[in-house]
Amino acid sequence: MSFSPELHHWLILSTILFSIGIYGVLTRRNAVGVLMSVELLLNSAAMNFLIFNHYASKPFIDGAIMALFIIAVAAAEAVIAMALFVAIFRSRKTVDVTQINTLKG
Amino acid sequence: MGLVSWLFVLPFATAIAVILTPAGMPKMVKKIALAGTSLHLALTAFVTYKFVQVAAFSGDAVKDALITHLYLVEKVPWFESLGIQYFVGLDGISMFMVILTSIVIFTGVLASWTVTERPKEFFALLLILVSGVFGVFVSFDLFLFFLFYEVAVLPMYLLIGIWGTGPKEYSAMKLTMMLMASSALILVGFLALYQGSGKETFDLIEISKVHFPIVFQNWVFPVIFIGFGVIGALYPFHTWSPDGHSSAPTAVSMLHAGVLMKLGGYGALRIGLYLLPEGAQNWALFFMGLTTINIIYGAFAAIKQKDLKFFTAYSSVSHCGFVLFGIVTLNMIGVKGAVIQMFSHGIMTALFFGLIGMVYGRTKTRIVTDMGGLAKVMPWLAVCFYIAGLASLGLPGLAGFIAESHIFLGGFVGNQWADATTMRILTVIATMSIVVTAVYVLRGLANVFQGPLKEQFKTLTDATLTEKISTGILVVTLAIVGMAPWYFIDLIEAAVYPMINRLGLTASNWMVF
Amino acid sequence: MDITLNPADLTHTIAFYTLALTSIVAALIVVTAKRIFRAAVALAVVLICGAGFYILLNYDFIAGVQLLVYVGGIVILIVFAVMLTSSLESIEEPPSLGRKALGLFSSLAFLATAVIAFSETKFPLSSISAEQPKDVAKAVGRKLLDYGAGGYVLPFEVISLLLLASVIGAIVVARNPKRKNEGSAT
Amino acid sequence: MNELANSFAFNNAWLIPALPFFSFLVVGLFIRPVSDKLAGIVATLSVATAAFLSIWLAFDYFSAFPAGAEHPGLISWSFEWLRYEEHLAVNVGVLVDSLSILLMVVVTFVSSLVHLYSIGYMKGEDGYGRYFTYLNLFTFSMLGLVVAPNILQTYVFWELVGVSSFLLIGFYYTKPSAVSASKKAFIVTRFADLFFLIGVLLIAVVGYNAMSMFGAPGSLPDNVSAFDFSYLTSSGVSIMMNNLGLLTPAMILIFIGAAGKSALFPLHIWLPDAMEGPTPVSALIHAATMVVAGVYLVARLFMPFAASGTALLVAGYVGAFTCLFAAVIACTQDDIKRVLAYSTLSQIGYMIFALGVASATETLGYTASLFHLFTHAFFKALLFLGAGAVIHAVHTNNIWNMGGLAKKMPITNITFLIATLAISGVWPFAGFFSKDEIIASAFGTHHYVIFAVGLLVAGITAFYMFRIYIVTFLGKARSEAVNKAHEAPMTMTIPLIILAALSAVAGFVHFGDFVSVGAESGHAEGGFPIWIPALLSGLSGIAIAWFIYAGNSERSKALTERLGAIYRVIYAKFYIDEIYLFVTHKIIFRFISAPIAWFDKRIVDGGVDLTGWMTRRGGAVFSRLQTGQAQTYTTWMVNGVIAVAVLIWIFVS
Repeated sequence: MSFSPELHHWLILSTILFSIGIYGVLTRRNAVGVLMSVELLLNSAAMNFLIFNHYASKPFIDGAIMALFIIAVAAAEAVIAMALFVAIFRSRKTVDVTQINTLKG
Repeated sequence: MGLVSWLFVLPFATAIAVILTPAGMPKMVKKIALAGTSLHLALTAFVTYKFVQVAAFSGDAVKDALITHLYLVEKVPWFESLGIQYFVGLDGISMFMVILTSIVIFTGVLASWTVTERPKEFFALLLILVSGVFGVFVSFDLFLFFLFYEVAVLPMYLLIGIWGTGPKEYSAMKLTMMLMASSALILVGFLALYQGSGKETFDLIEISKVHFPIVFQNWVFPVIFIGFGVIGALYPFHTWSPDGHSSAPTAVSMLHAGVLMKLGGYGALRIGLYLLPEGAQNWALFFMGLTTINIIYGAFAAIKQKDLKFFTAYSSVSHCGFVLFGIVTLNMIGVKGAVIQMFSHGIMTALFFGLIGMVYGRTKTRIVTDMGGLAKVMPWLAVCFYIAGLASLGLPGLAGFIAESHIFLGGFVGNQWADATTMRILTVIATMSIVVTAVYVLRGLANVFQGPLKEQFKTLTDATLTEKISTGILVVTLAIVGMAPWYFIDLIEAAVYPMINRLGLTASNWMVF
Repeated sequence: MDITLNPADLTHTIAFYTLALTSIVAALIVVTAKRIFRAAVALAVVLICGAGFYILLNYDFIAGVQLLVYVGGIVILIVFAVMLTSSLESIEEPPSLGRKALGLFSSLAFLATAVIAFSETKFPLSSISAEQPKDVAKAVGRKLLDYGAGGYVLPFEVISLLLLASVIGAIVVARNPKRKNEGSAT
Repeated sequence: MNELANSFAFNNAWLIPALPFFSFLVVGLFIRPVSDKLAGIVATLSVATAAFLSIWLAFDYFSAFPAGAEHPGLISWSFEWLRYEEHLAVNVGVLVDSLSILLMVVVTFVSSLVHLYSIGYMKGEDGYGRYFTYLNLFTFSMLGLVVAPNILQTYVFWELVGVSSFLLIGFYYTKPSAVSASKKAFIVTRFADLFFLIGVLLIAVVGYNAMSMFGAPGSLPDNVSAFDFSYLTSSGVSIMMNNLGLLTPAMILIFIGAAGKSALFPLHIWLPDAMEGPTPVSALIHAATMVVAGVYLVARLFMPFAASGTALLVAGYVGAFTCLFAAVIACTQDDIKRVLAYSTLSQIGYMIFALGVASATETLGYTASLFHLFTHAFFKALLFLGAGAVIHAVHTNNIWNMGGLAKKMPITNITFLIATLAISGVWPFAGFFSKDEIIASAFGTHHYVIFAVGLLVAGITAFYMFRIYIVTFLGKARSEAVNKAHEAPMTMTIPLIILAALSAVAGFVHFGDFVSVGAESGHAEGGFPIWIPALLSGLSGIAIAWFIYAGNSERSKALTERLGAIYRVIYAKFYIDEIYLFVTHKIIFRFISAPIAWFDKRIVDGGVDLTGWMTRRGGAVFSRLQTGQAQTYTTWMVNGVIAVAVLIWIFVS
């Protein structure tokens, strides 16, 4: 067994980060906190792409492109999310997600 | 596009034309719908002519056939990976049903000439519904069949919920829920057939070449039969029918009782009996008992009804029982009778509901005891009503007799898988309905049309021209089938042979395919 | 136990573990910090560590992008969001115990499932990393603008459209409705 | 090909039923809306032509097969109408044999006279054209029934007869009593038809099964159908069915059908009520046509009935009982048409028991029955038409509001008297010969109970007929209307005169030479002269009636008071109607129909509603999971994804 980082190490790392992100998404009360947790998720997903690209048996570059796309999408998402937070804050004076419960029948 | 596809494309195209009509032109909408359906009537006549030209009606090949022979087939691969194809065609039974539907929708459009609330949406939905019905009758791919089936069933919810009367939301919901539940059963059955055939195809003809294991047939047959039985008003799954029919607007009742309920019998025959002959053998007696209850129970329940529509709905329960009863006699005579009964009940009940709508439009009541002596002011409607009533009690010379005599004879002739004595006893019980039917039909009609004319009805008028045309067509159809049945029997006989011949096959015979 | 003592590898390994530990701790802070601003700072740390990882994986260009866009753009954006919706010092109410437990359960369940899943899976990869393109930035650029087979020009355009749409959308959503009439008047 | 190949009437025998049918269509659809008068004329002419054709046919037939020779059944025209299966086809056609000729002649003849009579009788009535349409339909149905070469055609027209009689009885559809009478007629006969249908199904299916196994019997053509009378009456078939034990049940079932149409006890209740129709209709239904359909059916299937024996005996006793029962009731009724209706029941009873006492070897009863059918058609039609003329004149049915009409209506009086004498069995009128033959046949076959009933009823018949004759035509006028009464118009009296002439002379026909089973003619020969007691019985009945009703009306009142409760029971027709009402309304409607309707609404439908309710309750419960918080949803989603992944992993690996 080797301590030098192999595929599995990398994957475990990204999975841990992803799990932490999940925890955050599920528990943060502040909407901005939720957004940050989502960024963690996206980050670890991008990392996974790069990891697989790195360890692929053939020279690929598609993983890197996907990571790029993820970063771009994350940026777009952050912009929209911020706009939404501002709009919600303006109308409800809070961004506490436990207070925002109109999503039910 | 082939001839058969036009059968359902035409109403659909008419529906689109209706939707695209500019708002505020209700007259235009009706004219388009009428033009579309009359065109369809002509198309059906042409297709029938073509069909009669190409189809073989006699000969040993027809008599010994084991696989339904289709004519005017169109077959195009669709989702090849799933074994789904666009597969439409005609055999005698579908031809017969197409004729029925074409007549009923034409008269239905005429009968809804007085619709004033959102006519555009009404006619569009009606036409979409009917294109689904045509699709079911011509499709020979299980997937396509189911697709069209859903298209036919779903608009009913809106049609009753929006244009209905009385507790319409309740009825619409109940009807839709029960039919959806039955669709689920049908879907389960179809998927089981798809899986069980091992051929990875929804092609009905291909599946029919497979001999399913007995155990498989024993559970799939009741699933299919009950699934289709719900829409065919099989006891005790019939209760959507009285509520639904009484709440629905006239044309919808006509179509629903006249055509949609036939999908049940048609499916039970085409899918249940044809694909699962051994399942049918094992379950025949059970379902025969159930349908006997249907027949008698519907008739007795009709006696007690005060509302004309409820009354007709229960009589439909009784008559649709005959359809299913005929199917499970598992012999040539009975199955032919079931098909004719589908047709005759379709026409008869469309006539009934059409007339009820017309009478209701005038008297503003459907309670029989509130009426009386109406024959004096509306003789045309009275005559048509009497003819419909007489057809429903199986008077010779009208279509009902041809069907019922076939079914009773079928029940008496019996088959080799069920106990003959039990079958005969059940048949005798079923025949008792002809008396009960006479009782309720005559009581109902006497209350409505005979007796002293009430003061408030003295100013009412007889049928208008459109109403005369629509009822006239239906009456003439009833009489033609009743007096010259041989054309129609020839039409369906060739299609029934394979269904019956397959019943006699032993497991080793299946190797021929 | 055979521990290779290749100096390059050793540096590599140490860097990996250091960064991993940092990023995990920082990520934990992101999700648990009561002060939302502190969380934002921790997020920046995680993302910077991420850039470090990319360098370790030989994707210098992506690491640069990560730093520029993520740390430089998104984190700033988030800080702005924090400031627009609450004061920097505001303290978040801790989540309820049940929610915490559920969240913990869910994340651990995911972790366990994922780890078991890929430890059971035999990836068709060589343990030794394959020959990478010499210049990642160049390769990425070519691939992105390549309209032949395997080219990404269409997604690239779509992404640009998405960014544009999100910018416009953000403006529309966040615009103060009270000013709406004035805006349309001019 | 056969002796009648060159006969126009034979080759075109299908016209006999078809003419009234065409006229029905033409009059009903085209003429009726235009002109009432023309409708009546066309309808009458069509039936008269049919009558002419059938008499021509009878003439040709009996020329080809003269008296005493064998009278074969020939099919003049047929085509395959409905084919259920091989050997189970319905070949609609026209069967010409002595029985069908007899009925064709009787039906068309009486019907055309009724048509003619109706032109006058119905004048000015609302629905004049409609009336003739119905009459045509009825005549067509009846003719289709009697010419049927197979039992399913018989059934088909049997039903049509039921419907057209329903329409005719309910002609005055705004009158509640007419409506309920028509309903009753239809439903009671339909109830009987149910048994007929089951009987037909039974014998047809047995025949079909036998023929699909062994092929058609050698004596018959290969394509013979199990419905064909030629098949059903062949002796081999009867033996086969008897061996299966199915002959007697099937024949009894068919007999119940016949009893329904012929209004035999206990299915007789519709017939007296059927008097609600216009009077000529009563003449048509009661005299010649609908009610003798049952007699015709038993006669048509005489061979299998005789082979069964038991079935025939049942028929005999039911007939005899009805004969007596109806005669007793007839003595007490006040409505002239009701008396005639009960007298019809009684006379039909004669015909049926005459058939019942006959057997394959002793066929006198068969001939006698049909002879009586023949004569009865004339004098009963005459009685009804005469009664119609009276009612037309005085506008009441109650005999106690009449009296002294002899002077006002001389033609009606004479013709009515002739008919009364004929039905009472007084020589030389027609009834004497036929009734004499019936009683002789019962005596000759040693059915002494039936014989005694026949003899007794002959007396009762004479009594009640003279009762109404005396009360109606003799004595003093008992109401204003009588004074204003005058003789009926020509169209009404001509039929009366024709019928009176026939009632007087029809008995002299050597009937047995023409209509009989096989070649031998049934004739009461030698032995004890039965006609003496029969005639005596009739004469004593007349004498009693004269004693009670002529002149002194106190005697009849005293008699009714003396009889007290018995009289009341008889007057109320033995409460049979009430029993039926009880059974239908109280038992069927209340204890079968209402509970089923309730069960359907509450239990079956309730089950569906319960499912819906449970779904909604379940939805309400589960909707609590829906908190509106995105995080909760996400939690479920994440865990769901994980669960799905785990499940896939478990099941796939």
